[in-house]
Amino acid sequence: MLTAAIIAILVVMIMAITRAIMGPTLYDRILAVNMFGTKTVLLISVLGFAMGRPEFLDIAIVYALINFISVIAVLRHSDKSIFKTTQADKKSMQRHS
Amino acid sequence: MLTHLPVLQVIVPLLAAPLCLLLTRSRLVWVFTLIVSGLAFVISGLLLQQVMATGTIIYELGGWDAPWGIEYRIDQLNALLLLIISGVSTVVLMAAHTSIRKEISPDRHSLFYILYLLSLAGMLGIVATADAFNVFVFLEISSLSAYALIALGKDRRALWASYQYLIMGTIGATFILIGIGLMYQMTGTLNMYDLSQRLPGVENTRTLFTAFSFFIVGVCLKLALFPLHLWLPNAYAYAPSIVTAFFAATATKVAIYLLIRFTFSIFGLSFSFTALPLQLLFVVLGLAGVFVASTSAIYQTNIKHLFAYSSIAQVGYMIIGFSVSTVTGLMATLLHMFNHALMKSALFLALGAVMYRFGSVKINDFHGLGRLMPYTMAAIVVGGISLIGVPLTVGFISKWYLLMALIEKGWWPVAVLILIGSLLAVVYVWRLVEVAYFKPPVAGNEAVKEAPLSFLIPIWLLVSANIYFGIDTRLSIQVAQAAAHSLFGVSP
Amino acid sequence: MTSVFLLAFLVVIAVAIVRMRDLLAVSMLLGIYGLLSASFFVTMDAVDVAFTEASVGAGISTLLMLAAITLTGRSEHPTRHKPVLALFVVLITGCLLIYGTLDMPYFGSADAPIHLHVAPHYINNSMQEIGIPNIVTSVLASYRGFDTFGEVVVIFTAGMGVLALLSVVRRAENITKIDSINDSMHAEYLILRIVVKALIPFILLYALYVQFHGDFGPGGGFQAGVIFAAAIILYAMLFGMSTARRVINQSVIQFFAAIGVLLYGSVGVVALINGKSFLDYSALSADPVAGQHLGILLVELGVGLTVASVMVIIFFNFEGRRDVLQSQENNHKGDN
Amino acid sequence: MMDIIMNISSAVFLLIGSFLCVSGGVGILRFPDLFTRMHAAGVTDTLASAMILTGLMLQNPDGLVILKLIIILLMTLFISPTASHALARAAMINGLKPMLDKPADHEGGMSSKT
Amino acid sequence: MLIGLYNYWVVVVLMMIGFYIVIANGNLIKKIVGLSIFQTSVFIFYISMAKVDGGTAPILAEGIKQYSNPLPHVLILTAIVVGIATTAVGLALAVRIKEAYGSIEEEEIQAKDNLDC
Repeated sequence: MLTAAIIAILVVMIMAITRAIMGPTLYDRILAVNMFGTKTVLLISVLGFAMGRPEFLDIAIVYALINFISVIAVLRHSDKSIFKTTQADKKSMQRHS
Repeated sequence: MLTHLPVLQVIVPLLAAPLCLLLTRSRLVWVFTLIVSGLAFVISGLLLQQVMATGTIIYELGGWDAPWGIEYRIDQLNALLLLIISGVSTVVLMAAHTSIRKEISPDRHSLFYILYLLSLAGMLGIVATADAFNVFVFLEISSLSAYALIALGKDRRALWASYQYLIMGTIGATFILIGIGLMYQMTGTLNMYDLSQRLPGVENTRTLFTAFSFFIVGVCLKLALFPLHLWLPNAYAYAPSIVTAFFAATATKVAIYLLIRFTFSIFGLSFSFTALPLQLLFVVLGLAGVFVASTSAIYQTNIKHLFAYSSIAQVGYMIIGFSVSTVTGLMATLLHMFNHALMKSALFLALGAVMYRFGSVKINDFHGLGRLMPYTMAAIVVGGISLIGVPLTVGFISKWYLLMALIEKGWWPVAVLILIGSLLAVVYVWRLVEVAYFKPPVAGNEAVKEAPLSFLIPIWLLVSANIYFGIDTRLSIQVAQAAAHSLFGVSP
Repeated sequence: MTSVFLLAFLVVIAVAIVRMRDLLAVSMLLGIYGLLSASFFVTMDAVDVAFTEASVGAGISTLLMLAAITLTGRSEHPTRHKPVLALFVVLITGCLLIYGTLDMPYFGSADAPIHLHVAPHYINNSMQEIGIPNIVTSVLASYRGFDTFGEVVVIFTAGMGVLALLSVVRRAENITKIDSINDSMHAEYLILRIVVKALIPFILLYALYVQFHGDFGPGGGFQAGVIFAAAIILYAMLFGMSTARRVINQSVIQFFAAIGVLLYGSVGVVALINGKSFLDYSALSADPVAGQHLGILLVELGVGLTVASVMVIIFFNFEGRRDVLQSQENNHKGDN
Repeated sequence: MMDIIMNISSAVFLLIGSFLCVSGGVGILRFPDLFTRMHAAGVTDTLASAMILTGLMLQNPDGLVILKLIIILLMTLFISPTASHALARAAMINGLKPMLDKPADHEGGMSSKT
Repeated sequence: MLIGLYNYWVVVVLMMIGFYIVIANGNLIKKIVGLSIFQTSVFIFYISMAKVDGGTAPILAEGIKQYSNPLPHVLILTAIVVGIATTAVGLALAVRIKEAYGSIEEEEIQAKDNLDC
């Protein structure tokens, strides 16, 4: 069962990476990174069990924390002018949707 | 306490750096830094004496035996380098308080001293250690502090120069890291002595060849060998004068030390010079460096640039001596490292004095300098003569040995080319002498006074060392000879 | 098997980074790169490294990238010249490396030289000589303790370097202004603030756990320091720099950074005074193993102190630069 | 007996979790605009994590491990919605508008299918 | 052979991508990103060396016979710290360059420098 979970998580990771690369807006990328982070937390937890040393869950906790902090960091800066949706963003948005 | 000298050499400046942060007044920090650096100088002197008397000193850090723990191993070569670095650092520091008052904003003075000490400690650490990975760690200490120190220069180009240095330096360090990793992969050890014992067993593998190539390229980036030298001129030209004087005399020397240490004591002579066509490569690059850099030096208007290019040329000489790969050749390299440190620190410190009075070191500022600042200019002239290699200066001694080595080996054309290269040095030094003594000062500069004593004392200390070691060569030649012999003796 | 996939992901991300022109997107992808390589380290059994890489590669370095990008601008100009030379150099280097791997022992083989020479000593003897289960910690803090000392100094150097580059002399800010900023932020980040306020004590507690649990599991001074700093940075981000600066004084934090290095160094110096060599912890106590324990504890504490304070110094100075820029711009507008 | 029940229930939890995971992944790829994608990611993330972590808890009776898993679970429950909230807010403020009912010729109408 | 060295080759590719970004890109921040990728890939290389088939994390526990090699882990812990230190100083320099030159593109800075001379 652990294998199934690992495969599922890896598949979702591929999807998240695709979204992170495709964009089109910055917020899609942030979303993808956040999702990728939570999936990494799960992956590490499951891997710990699969490798027979579940006591290493500490790492997963750190991942969850760091993931949160980096998302907050991005959003905290979002009142800066450089975060405004740019012309390029709008163009690529139209192209994609 | 005497048995702990090897480690004290490094940790005294290393621990002094955070202590500086606790002191408040800038003058106090300067005095403290000077004392610490002087202490390091004394320690290195004692170490050299001890090594010459008893041979290699081994010090095990943390009390763990060698391949498991880290050890320090001081032989003649390290001891000589330690002496050069701590000596130059101490003399240069004497002028620091006066110099940085004009070049660095007051709120950064104590940071300057902290970074200076860290850089000093990093270089000493690279030289003293006998552990390949420890080299990398201390390399990064000295480089990181160097980037910050260079960026403290008041010109905005200092920032850009520092950034370029950071990129090149980090690429170099990462290459060295890859080299060390591959070596470790093949032998399972990081200790230099242990490596030298185990490497012959895997001598014919392609991995070791790659490890060696990466290491060589990484080190050549750090030592600014000819095609990889582009970061150096700007970094030296726009850094604060004190920093330039210190780095020009020491930073490239440390890289050359690494080159010598790894090729001779670790990879071994036979491997190093057969795996890659190192002899041919280094002779060609060295000569190209001498000619290209000396020619560029002639056309510079910023005198710091001029001497920075001359540094690249001098590195060329050292590399040529290295590539001869005989005892005499290596001796010439070591002597030139020692001598070049003396010349360049004197020259750049004198330029610091000019900077102090004029605020820049453009060639225009040198018009009539012979009358305005006679002592400073005289120091520059002596330094320049030494750079050319005129008898009775240190420059002569090392060039002489280099020529001897080349002739011994039968490389006549190289010897001739080196002599021609020295003529180029005559050209750029003469340019300075000409404007300084035969042209009147530029309008507005007539009132400039001689540099303050805090500059003149260290400058003339270095200049007299230039002359002293040019006449009484016993110490330098004895140490260089012992080091060269031991390197050839140790290598399998 | 998982590791193969992770490596493939890494390549995809790296290629995407090459092609991406939007620097914010690049920093996001770099965060993913960090997380991925950390997951890879877990599959390679390097739990301590994974711990560090997660907090550094995905955490702190993303934060720094963001801080820098918001100061320098978001988009990268397309390069006009064709980087043929660069490609050539890279190809040569790559081919040389591939050539070099050909004689390497196969991946995972137990009889590679590195598993036979020095490492077995650590695995077999560290329990008797040092007495803690985490071999990585014993090697890090004791066998190769001097490397770690160097590492602490490197991070201290970085802190001083950033201070030298970015620090600004600031006047005391008036309290009403801080309060007004505070109020405006309060409305904006209400929910985040509540959640973060609830989380921060636990984060700090967790950092302490990591600090002192490093002997038995993954963790240690460096990781703890980063987590501790992350908590403070989180606070500073949501409650404003000026509030954070009031809570955490700049000179005090610099003092702590120095103290960490000095603590590490003084453990070594005590050994020197007791007649043993530098960093020989067995000099700290009559029983060598107990001495090792005490030494590792103190040393890790020093690492944690320095790392936490330097991370905070670096972040605060980046953010402080922003205030300067803003006030410069405002003055500029005022002049016109 | 107890073992078998634990194993089976753990497997069930893990499977449900995996399925939710994948469905969230499909959502983040296929949905038309940021806000719907966020919906897909946010909802499944929390539940999938909860399921998988519960499944893992049932696999191991060790107290400390369960405690750590509970901590991770609690953190996910706290953090995931908060992050989604902040993200949506920031996107709105910076000029990204959700795709509401658009003319049928536009692909935006897809959101009604789900 | 293909399986035995596959990991190393992928890591070499990663390293070279990082290296390419450093030397081919003109944007200062992007260069530092490249450096970071380059260094991280070298870390991956080291850690790959440490893996032993059938081994587990080098934390002593009962009933485990085969551990992976702890020494590369220690080296890389140190190297990661060095990496972040370099990144921090590099970014700080980039910020200062932006303030001084108004740009973080290599070509523009070089052009402005040439004007200064």
